[in-house]
Amino acid sequence: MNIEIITSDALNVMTLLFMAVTAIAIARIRNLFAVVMLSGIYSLMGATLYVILDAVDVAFTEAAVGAGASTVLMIGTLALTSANENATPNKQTIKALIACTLIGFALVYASFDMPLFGDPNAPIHNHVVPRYLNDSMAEIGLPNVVTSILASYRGYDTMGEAFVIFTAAVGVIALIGRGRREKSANENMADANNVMKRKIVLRVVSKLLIPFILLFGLYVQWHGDFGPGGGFQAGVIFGAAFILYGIIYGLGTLRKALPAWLTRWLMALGVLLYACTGVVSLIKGASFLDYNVLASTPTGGQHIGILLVEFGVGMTVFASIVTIFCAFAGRAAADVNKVSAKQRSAGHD
Amino acid sequence: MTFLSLNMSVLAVIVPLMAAPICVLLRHSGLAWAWATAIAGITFVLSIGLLQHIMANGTLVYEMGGWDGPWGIVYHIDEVSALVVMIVAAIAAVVMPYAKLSIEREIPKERHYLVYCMFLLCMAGLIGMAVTGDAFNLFVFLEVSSLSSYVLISLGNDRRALTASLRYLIIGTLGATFYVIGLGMIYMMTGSLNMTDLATSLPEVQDTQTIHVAFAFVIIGFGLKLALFPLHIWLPNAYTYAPSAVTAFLAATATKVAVYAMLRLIYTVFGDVNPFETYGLRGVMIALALLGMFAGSLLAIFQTNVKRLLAYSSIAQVGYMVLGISIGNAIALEGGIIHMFNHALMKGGLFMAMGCVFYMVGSTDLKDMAGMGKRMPLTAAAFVIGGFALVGTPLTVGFISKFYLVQGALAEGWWPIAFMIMFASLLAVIYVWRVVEVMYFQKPADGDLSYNEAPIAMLIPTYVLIGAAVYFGTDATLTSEISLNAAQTLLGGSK
Amino acid sequence: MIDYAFPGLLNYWIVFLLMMIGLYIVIAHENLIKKIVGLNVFQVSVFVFYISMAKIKGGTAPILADSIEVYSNPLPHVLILTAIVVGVATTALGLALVVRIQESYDTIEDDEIRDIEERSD
Amino acid sequence: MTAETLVLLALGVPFLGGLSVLFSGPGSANVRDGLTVITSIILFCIVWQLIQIVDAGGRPTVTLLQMIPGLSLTLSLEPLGMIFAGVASFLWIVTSFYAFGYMRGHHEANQTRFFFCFAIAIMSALGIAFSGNMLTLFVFYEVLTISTFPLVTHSGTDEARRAGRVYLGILLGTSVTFLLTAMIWTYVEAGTLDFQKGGILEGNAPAGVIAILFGLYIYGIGKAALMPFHRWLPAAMVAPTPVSALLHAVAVVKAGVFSVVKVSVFIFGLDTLRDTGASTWLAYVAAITILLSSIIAMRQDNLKARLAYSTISQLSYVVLGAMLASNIGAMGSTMHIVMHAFGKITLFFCAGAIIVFAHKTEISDMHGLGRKMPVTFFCFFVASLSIIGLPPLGGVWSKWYIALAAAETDQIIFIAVLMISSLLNIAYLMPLVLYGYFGKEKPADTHSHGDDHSHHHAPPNHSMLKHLTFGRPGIAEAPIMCLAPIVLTTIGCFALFFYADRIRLFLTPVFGG
Repeated sequence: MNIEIITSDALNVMTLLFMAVTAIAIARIRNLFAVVMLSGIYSLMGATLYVILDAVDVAFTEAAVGAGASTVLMIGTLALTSANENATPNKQTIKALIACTLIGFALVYASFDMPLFGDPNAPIHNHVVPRYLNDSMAEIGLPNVVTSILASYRGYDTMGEAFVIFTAAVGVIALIGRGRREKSANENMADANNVMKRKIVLRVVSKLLIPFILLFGLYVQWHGDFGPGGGFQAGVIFGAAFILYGIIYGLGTLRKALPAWLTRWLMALGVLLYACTGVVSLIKGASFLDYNVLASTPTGGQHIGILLVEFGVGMTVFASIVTIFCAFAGRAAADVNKVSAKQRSAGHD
Repeated sequence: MTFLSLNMSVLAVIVPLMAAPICVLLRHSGLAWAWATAIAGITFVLSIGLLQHIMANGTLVYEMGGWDGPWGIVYHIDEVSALVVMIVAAIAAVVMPYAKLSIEREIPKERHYLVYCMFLLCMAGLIGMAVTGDAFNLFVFLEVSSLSSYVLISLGNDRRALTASLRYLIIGTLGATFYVIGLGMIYMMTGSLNMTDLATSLPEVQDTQTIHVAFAFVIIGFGLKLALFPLHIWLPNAYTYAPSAVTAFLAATATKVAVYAMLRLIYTVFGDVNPFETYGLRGVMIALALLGMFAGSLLAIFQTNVKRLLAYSSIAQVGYMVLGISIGNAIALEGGIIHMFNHALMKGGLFMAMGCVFYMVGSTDLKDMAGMGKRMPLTAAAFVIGGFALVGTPLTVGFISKFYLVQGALAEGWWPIAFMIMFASLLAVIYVWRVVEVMYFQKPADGDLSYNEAPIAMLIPTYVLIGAAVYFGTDATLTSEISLNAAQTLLGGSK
Repeated sequence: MIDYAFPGLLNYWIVFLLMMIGLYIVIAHENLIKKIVGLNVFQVSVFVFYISMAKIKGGTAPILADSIEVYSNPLPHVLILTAIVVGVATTALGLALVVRIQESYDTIEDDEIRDIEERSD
Repeated sequence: MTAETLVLLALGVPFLGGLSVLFSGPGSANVRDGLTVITSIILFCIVWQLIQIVDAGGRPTVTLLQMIPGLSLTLSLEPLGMIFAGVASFLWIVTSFYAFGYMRGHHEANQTRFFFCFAIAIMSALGIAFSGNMLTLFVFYEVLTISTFPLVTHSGTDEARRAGRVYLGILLGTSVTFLLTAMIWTYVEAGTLDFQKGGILEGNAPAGVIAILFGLYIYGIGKAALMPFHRWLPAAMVAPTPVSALLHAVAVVKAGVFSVVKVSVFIFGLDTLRDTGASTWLAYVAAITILLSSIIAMRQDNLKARLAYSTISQLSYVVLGAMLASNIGAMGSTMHIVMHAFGKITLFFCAGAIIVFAHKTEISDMHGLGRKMPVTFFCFFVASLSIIGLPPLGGVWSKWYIALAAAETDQIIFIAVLMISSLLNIAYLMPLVLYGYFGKEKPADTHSHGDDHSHHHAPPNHSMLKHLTFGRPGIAEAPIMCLAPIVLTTIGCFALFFYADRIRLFLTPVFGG
């Protein structure tokens, strides 16, 4: 028995229990701000758990997305809606409880034939995967197996994923972006600016921080082949830097640095870059996304291919995150404007 | 030429997929439309080529990135996949020309390019689902198509489109997550995600509790997606309040692809397990299918909005498809598969006819249909023909489907089921007739019977589908050959 | 030899509990934001399920190095990376819809919305 | 011109005629009516040619389209179908003339739609007559149902719409649930749907399945109006009288019973039916229908309703003949299709003339009317005799053959049914004639439905529509356009008495000597 293993197992179960407590709290609390924060914490605990379970890349992503981006979006939504939830009728609660209990029991029933946790003899460790672990160094030439699988063995899935986030961004534009383009949005952001202007510390610290965040993003982007990280995480981090900028200096300022047309182009070009890499393989007579033909040696080709597609993912994710944020923020600005206009007119009366 | 024939399968997915971001860059409404239409046309041609290729050469395996399965992602395309790809591409190619006017009327101009982008993504997602041979990749493309269809539905100009879309989003995501849970368990027990690989390794573990539950999760997941009764609650509102062109496209394709996915899971992934016998699935599925057929038709009878009426009818028609899948012999399966194609034609045509009405009248309420026989004779005639097809009148595609389904049921000696199929189509007579009666034998409230037909640019696509619904009903040699081949492939080459 | 009896199946059971809490929030609560949060909880739990099965006792993160012999399974990690992105995409879209619903109905409680819709029929 | 071309023409002519009526425009009533008459005459000439060909032993076959291998729309001529086709196409000419007089006299709206649907209905009747397999029969059967729906609901009133729903509900309902199932089932068992002499099911299906299938077929053919699916026929009487006359006394109902005979003979084969006994219980159902509907007919005061129930009863004669599962019985059935057609169309023509030109629909109002409309009432009398089955009128032969078949198959009870039914026929048909000639006019009715009133309705400058008075006071006979067809069909009833044997010879290839 290895003491490290025991600690990690104990930690693992503890974290899961904490998550359970958090989840119950989410279910019970009716203040939506608290719920959203708890949901962020829930994600963050998930990320911790992933680290314990050796999934560093996933942990990275979950932290950036679940705890970061999702929470920001939810708070943005709360700002536009209401902060409290109505009580739920009892009848429905009972029905839901019964349904969930039944499904839960089905799952527990299913678990009795599952391989035990951590068992190296489980089928998933012995079929398919050994090749990745044993041959990916020779076939792809990267130490991070997750990146190898993500970008090459299952690169097609990742392309699909990039298109999913692209779809979401375009969808958000269609739903709440420039629905009503008011010039006053900028002017209103200036109002928000004023609020923030007073918080000098925030402004200074963020100005100092943002370059480092960007740098870190770049590092994650280019280092993803060797350590944890890659296009997706880099995109989110890069996006986070700009979102921070936007929060503190106002949407207008952010849009000056990153105009809407630019994010739109980046978003589209990112996925196109990904797909075009595949098309180049096609033209060179290989299968779609077969990077071997991109350079004189297969591993060289893989390297170029992975760099290109990771860059494409990064671009799309970054631009999509910023686009989505701006859509929500723009809506909020318009909303605040409407309310203040109402108040103004009420005051005049 | 070899380039094309080698890569037709992947091109059918990435052409519309790559066209979508370009569509966003175009921004101009007319340009985006022209672009999307051209792409839909190209994809349609590709899909025809693909279908011919598969019919001539049998199942096609395409290795993504040059990695062979089960390590990489592969396409696994047999006759059913190729047929479904063709359905999606064909419907898209017909709906696109139609969409221009319809969308101009229903959606603000600055959003048009986004709509076409979403159309392309949805189409690519659906085709991607149909060609893939990887169970997880299926989920990814399912999400591409789902997310884009949520957006498309939400763009309807009634505010209820928003709630319909959100409810669909929640249920759709639950369905997809159920699928992922089930797939996780399957993966856990076999270590593979490749469908053909799973087919060989699943029989070893078929009797474990894990696989039992996994199978249930997977089926429920897609049951939600294909609106299998009683998991259909999202569908009526989504179809009713979505923009007309969107409804026509989704009603004709989305549920079909979900049915296809279920078919693939049951017959390919679990093919050697034979879940119908092993898990006693047949009884459950047949019961649900019949319930869906009757409940859908009965509910359709009481609707006052024709789009919603057609939506409920879709639930019933999905019941027919599921019935064909679950009876389990080659003829019934052939009936189920051919009905996927046939129903796409007729439901697409019917919803397009309703789109024409909406374009001219601004409503699809039954009461606003009065006098349509005189005011919009061509549109009304299209609806009548489509309605006949829905009922299953001979010389329309509906008859061919029912012919095979009933034959399949009788071949098993299940004549009560054969009767129920007929009774259900009798219910279809009632709900179709309600509309026909109002259109032809009722005078509108304002008494206005002046000729006020929809624009020709919308009528032609409508009639292309309606015409196809008649053509393939009078000469079903081709479609029945394809679906018979498909059924035999799915059943493992034997009858 | 390493002992697999702990956590054994316990890990999965807690994960299932998490899933069901998420599902419960989605079904039982009328508030649309709460529903989306529930969806998130549900999905994150599923992610944990996948990552749990990838773990090998005594293994390390699947970044190849000479000194290490046992790696945890990288494939579920890849799948979940994709799933996380899908999750956030769905969340973003759902929230955008919630914003629009608030604007058109002036509420985000599903039961109230249903009432409004029934009244307008 | 080859026989195959003629077959196609026989379907094409009414279709094109219908289309030309549709596009001739609403303004030119004379052109429209002219087109209808010309179409009907051309059609009859074609059918007559085809009858000659078939009589000479020709069996022209045309495949219209092939849906899937083994499933096609095929026309294939044989004597049984030609009898039906001949009757339908001949009576169409007569009815066309009658319809002008009636429709104009009645100021009906939407006459263009009326004549178009009429033409399509005739086309589908011919399609049924010519059908070479069950699918073709089914298709034309449904077209007939749907094309007659606008005729039934012609007046557009709520009553008409309700009747239309009953009509469509029963006819479509039975055909979709029973007939279609039976058809597909047959396909599963026999692997084909082609009509063949001696049937296609023999040896292909167990006796139990044959019995169920046969029941499905007979009840699936709702147009045969076998109880309890007979209600559509009285409901359809809201239609204008020419529709009732041609369609609901001839084309539609005869299509039904013709299909029954055709299915019995060519799908099952009379021998198979006899051996399995699948048809016996249906013979009893037919017998009950004969008696019950006759009794109901006696209780109807509305003339058209009474005739409708009479039709139901007479249709069951045809069904009964087929259910006896002998060649003579089936021969009698086929002959009854002809005999009843001439008799009943005459009765309906008379009823229409009374409705339009004397404004009377209830029998109790018709006292003394025979003195005013002597020709009409005389024709009514003769046609009634034919229906009752008295010599020297055609109706006697068919009943004779059916009775013979009952005797041959040792089912004497059906002879009794036939005799009782003849008595009932007398009881419900003769009173009208008696009241008409000998009854006293009710004064109140004369006042409200007097001559002035009807003159007021008749367009003054249509000499065709003027009452015929024969130069004698007190007579206000229907105009020549209506009266001529009535007289013609009455003569037909006579003539058929003498030509029955010719029909028997014509049918010999199907039923043997």
